[in-house]
Amino acid sequence: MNKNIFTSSSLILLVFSNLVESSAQKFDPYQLNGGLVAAVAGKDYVLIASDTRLTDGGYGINSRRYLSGRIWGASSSSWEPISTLASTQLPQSSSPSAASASWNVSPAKWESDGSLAMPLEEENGPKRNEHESRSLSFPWLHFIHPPSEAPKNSPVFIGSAGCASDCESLKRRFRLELDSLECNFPSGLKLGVQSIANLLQQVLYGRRGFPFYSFCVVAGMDNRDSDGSTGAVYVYDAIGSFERVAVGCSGTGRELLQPILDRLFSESSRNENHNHDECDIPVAAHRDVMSVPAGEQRLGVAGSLRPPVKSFVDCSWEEAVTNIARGYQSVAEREISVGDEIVICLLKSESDVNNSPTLHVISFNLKKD
Amino acid sequence: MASSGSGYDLSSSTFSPDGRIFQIEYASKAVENAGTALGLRCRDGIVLAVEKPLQHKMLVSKTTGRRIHTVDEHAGVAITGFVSDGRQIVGRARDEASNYFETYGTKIPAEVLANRISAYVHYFTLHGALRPFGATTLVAAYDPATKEHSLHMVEPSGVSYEYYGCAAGRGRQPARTEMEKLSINPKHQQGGGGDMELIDVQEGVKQLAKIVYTLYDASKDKPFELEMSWLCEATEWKHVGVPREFISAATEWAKKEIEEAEEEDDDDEEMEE
Amino acid sequence: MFRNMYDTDVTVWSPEGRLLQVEYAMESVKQGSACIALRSDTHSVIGALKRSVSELSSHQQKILEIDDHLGIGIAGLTADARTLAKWMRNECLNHKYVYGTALPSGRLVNDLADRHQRTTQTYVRRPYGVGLLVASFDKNGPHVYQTCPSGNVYECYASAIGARSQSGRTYLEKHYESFPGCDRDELIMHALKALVGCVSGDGELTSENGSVAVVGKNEKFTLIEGEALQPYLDRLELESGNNGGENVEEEQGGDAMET
Amino acid sequence: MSLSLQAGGSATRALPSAAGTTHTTSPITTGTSVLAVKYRSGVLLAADTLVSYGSMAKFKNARRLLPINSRTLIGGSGEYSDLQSVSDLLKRNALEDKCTADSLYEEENNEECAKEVWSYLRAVMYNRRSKMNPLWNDIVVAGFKQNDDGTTSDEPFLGVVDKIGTAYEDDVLATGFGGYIALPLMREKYRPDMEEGEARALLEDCLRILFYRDCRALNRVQIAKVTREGKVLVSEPYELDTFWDFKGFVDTKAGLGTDGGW
Amino acid sequence: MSYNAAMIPRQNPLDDAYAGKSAETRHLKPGELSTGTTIMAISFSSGVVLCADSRVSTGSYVANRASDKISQLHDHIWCCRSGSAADTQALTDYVRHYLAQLAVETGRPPEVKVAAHLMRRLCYENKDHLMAGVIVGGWDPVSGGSVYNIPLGGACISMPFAIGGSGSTYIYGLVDSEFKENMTRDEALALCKKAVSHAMARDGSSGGIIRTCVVTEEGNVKGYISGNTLPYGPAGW
Repeated sequence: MNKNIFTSSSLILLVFSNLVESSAQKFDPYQLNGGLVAAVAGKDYVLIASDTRLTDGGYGINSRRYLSGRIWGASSSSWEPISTLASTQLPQSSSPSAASASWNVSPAKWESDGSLAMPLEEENGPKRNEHESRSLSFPWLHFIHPPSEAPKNSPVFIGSAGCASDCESLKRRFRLELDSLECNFPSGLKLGVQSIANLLQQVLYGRRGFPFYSFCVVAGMDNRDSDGSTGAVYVYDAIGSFERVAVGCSGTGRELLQPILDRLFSESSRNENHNHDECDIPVAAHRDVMSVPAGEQRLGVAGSLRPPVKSFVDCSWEEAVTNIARGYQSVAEREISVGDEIVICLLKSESDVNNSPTLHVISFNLKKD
Repeated sequence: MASSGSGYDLSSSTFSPDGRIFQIEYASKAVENAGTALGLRCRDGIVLAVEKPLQHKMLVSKTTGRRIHTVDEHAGVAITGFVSDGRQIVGRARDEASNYFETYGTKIPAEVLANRISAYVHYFTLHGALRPFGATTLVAAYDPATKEHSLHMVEPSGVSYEYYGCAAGRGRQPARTEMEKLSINPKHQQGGGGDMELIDVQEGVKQLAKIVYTLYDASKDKPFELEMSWLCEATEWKHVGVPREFISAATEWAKKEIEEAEEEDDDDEEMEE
Repeated sequence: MFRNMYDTDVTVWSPEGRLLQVEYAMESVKQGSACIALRSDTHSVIGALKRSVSELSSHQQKILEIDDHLGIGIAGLTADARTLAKWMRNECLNHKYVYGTALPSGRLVNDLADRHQRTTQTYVRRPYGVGLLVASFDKNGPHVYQTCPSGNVYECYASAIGARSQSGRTYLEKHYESFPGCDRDELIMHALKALVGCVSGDGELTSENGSVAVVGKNEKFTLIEGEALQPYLDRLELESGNNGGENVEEEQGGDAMET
Repeated sequence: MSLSLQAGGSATRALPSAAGTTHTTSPITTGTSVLAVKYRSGVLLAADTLVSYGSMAKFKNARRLLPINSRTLIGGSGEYSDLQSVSDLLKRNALEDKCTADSLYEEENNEECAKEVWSYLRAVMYNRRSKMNPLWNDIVVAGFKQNDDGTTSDEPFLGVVDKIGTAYEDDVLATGFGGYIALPLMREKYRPDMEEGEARALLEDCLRILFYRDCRALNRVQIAKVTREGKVLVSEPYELDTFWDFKGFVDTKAGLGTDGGW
Repeated sequence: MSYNAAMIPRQNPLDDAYAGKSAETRHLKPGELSTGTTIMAISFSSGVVLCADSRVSTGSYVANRASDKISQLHDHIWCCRSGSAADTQALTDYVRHYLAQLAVETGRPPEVKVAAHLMRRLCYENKDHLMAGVIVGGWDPVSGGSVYNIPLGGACISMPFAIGGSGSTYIYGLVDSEFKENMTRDEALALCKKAVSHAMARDGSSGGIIRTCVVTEEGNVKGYISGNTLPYGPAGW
């Protein structure tokens, strides 16, 4: 099969082989197709988000519902829910799945002053008109059954943005590596999130000379601690340098999104534990017990890697989702290559269901212009 | 096996004192023990038929041990002998066909295909480190350029001839004598054969079915499946399997014919053995 | 075992037009412990008997997963099987890498067979000494294939290979018409019943030495061993209780298979 | 797409410049937009039949919509020689599949579905791109998806691959200049349940506008469709009628006594 | 016009004006021979007419004023060459070789299609190194007379008529208006001569004499019109 990938040029090429010289000076193999991915690690959940706009590197919009290269399950077995989601159009708020959605937090509402109100009381807010581009349309919740693997193997998601063709290739390359690792083990070995984070580094750095132009985040449940599992999020640069964080994002407009999220989540955590005295110190500046000196992080061993900030946020997943939505909305206002729709994959470890996590996929409308 | 032994027959790179290469003859033996394969060149196309013995009843006969393969849109081959050997030949035939098309932009002519296959097969008769193929190949092909169809047979030794009708495998001898009775040779028609015109593929299918069942002896031989393909005007000169209902119809007809023949004068088939 | 002067080399034909080296290689399949496979219209199942060389050793592995949609049961030289398994896995992964879909098992199995054949025609390599039962579910439905060192491959409704597989085969031949309608569990029960017949005289089928794998319509290839297998064995107890057990006939493994 | 605009032929890039660039990195014989849209019972493709040579309209009867197996259709813009070799490659693979299939009877085999072809093509294009020797095309792949049991599913497939291997699916697609001029129109008009007639009218309108506004476009066009029954049909080239008789066009603007303009 | 730069045509500012021309004369290394060229072929019911001018230039210097740009590939298959003289000669040699080989293997005359395909493959697979625009034309028993155009970069398109070379840009209009479907042998021949002579009159890199070749089943008839008896000569306006 593989040999076919290289368009064979048979004997005919040989006749001129004396003239071999490098082709192409001007051709640019890269193209920045936009895309902004973000992830949040919570105490008992982790979520990963991306917008669905695919640009042509300029002002053109290639597709408004591109996802297959943006958010993907690390191993091809946990592939299906996401890829199917990408190929079928994302259900609009009007779609039946939205009607039947069980969203147990009141929807974010726009106040008269244009600020987004935090959800307060349990109730289902009015359905919003989606054509009103700045409004946050009614969030629908689309439930997919927990993946059928063993509980210990909760799916790990990778978000990648940048050069779409590189992202897609990275996805396939990575799955090739991961699957051939896993399937050649006698009794179904499954890598945990931190091992996957390391493997991703290997794959990215493997192309140090001719980098994958894809900027990644990894999100999964970290099962190492005996007391249940916590969310784990890692952010990368294009050639494999990475660190573990509580809230991370990468892709076009990350420099807009990151500070917004830092702020939003530090607020949330204040609301959480307002009785503490260090409450109004932003989380971003706050070291926790598990932290290690920055120097040691350079070892890059995900296993022992603890960020100087908390490795997860305190707020509830409902809050986290809303914060992400707010963040993306703000970025969409300023960054042309971010827009159309956000898709959020939420992984919750349900303590009752022998801690096999459940996967929810949530989508909001963004600016279409 | 009077000629065997004497140490000159252990390698295809060894001649015997009387100038024979026994390994090739032994390889041909492998073909002679295998199910019969038949090829018939009719007025409007070519029919290939193979008697495919069924190892045991739990086999999925549709896909298992296929002996007729498509090599190119306009070319098909039937193999008999060691099927696993045959598949190698088929694979090579495909490469030849597709390389030819890639290089010249036209479909490979029948005789070129046959020649290239026989060159390949022949190569395996030259080296001590290799062994001759234990398979014979029937090549049916249509040439869009000349609008002609032709039938070739390549043997384990690497020799290949063009035929109006050919047979390989267990029942080849009687099969040939049977085919000689059919009107398939144009020269014959002008000559003694009289004015009866060449048979068409429909008739060809029936006749081949008849031959196969004439040779088949339910008491000694394994149960088998009749695998048939054709390449004719009706199929736009594409090589495809003969529709199953067609085969079964032909089979019915053949069996009836045979019974009638036996009523008249019983067992003249055995005479030829 | 010596038969004549033509049996020492794969590249030598015997005067009768046989390849004795290849036939000997096929003998090695019968040395391996039994392995059976069968399919319905929706599922394919492999069953195998795992040997352990001593009380202290673990049981060998008889069933290998190749991909989500395909796995193999082996009889013969396990090491040979492993090299083949590794190759098959790579084929599947590469196909997924390029096409994003599962490799059609028919193509894989034919390539595998050709791989076998090449070893039977050159001086440099010995034939593989292992037979495989491939169970898969792909876009043409469920499949069971049987490969053989000669480079032949058979698609079957059911089949059994390895030592004492004859009685298993007899069981399958007796019941295979009924398989198409079976659901997943019934099929697994049939596998176990066939397997029981293959256990050597004194021994019996336990959750240690038994091993079953199933793949089918919206079910990935899954191995059923140990405790997971126990419920099925218990059910087997009950059923064999009322119909006097299939494992009466005990023939030594004259496995009917030819080139 | 911005690059394929040049593939559509702005003269400076389309011609080999003095600095010794190689032909593969700047196309010479180029075709412009391909348009595609899903409709009720399948996918519809459209393209004109012009292949330009720099700014010269050299070949006016070149076909850029090509069936590559009984259920899959591709349409290509960009370097025409590359398009020819791509379709050769895909057809060769299709033939190989046909030959190596399980059964002698075509109806019992299922060929690669459009999605597989698309995915494969992506690998090819990305590979060439990584060798810095790209196939200078945007190629649209149309057909139907496949169910696990091999039967053709009811879901039409429409995907595109560009010269660096960027691959995505959508309900409406346009390559080359069409990405800028036709795509917004198509997005506005598109409905999943469009009848064939509507879809065809939409595509022809877009082609007409492209003919008005794209220097490398022609009003001699082909349309092609893949239908749920798994039929692939490509029309013969035909000519679109165009309209020039707006009043403002007819009376001269540049005469004496007019209020300027030309 | 810089006359001193004897060898670098691309310095001529006018080059950029004509896609065809600049595409084919750029890239030439100093001193490299270029068949500046007007070439043409028309297929008629029972064969083809091929036609070419005879000027070979290095920059502004005429290296050969009576060259033959119509080369034989096989008994009934010919081609017209434009671009780098060296490249096109090498190409025709290879194609000639392959065709001879094929003719022996198949024992029948090769089709024009095959010749065109070979030429295309060679031009395409080696496009980075070549500077060649070729028109392949000829007669074969399968499809009669046929013409294929293989421009720079190795596309291959079959057409009723084809024109190429830097001179062709000057006569597209003429040929478009004069050409009609299924012409007779003589009409085709006449049109070729007329068109090429017009190109030679306007294209500095085309000139000299007109060579023609009429290919039919019966055989190949080579024709020749000397530079002073052209259908269209230099006019005073």
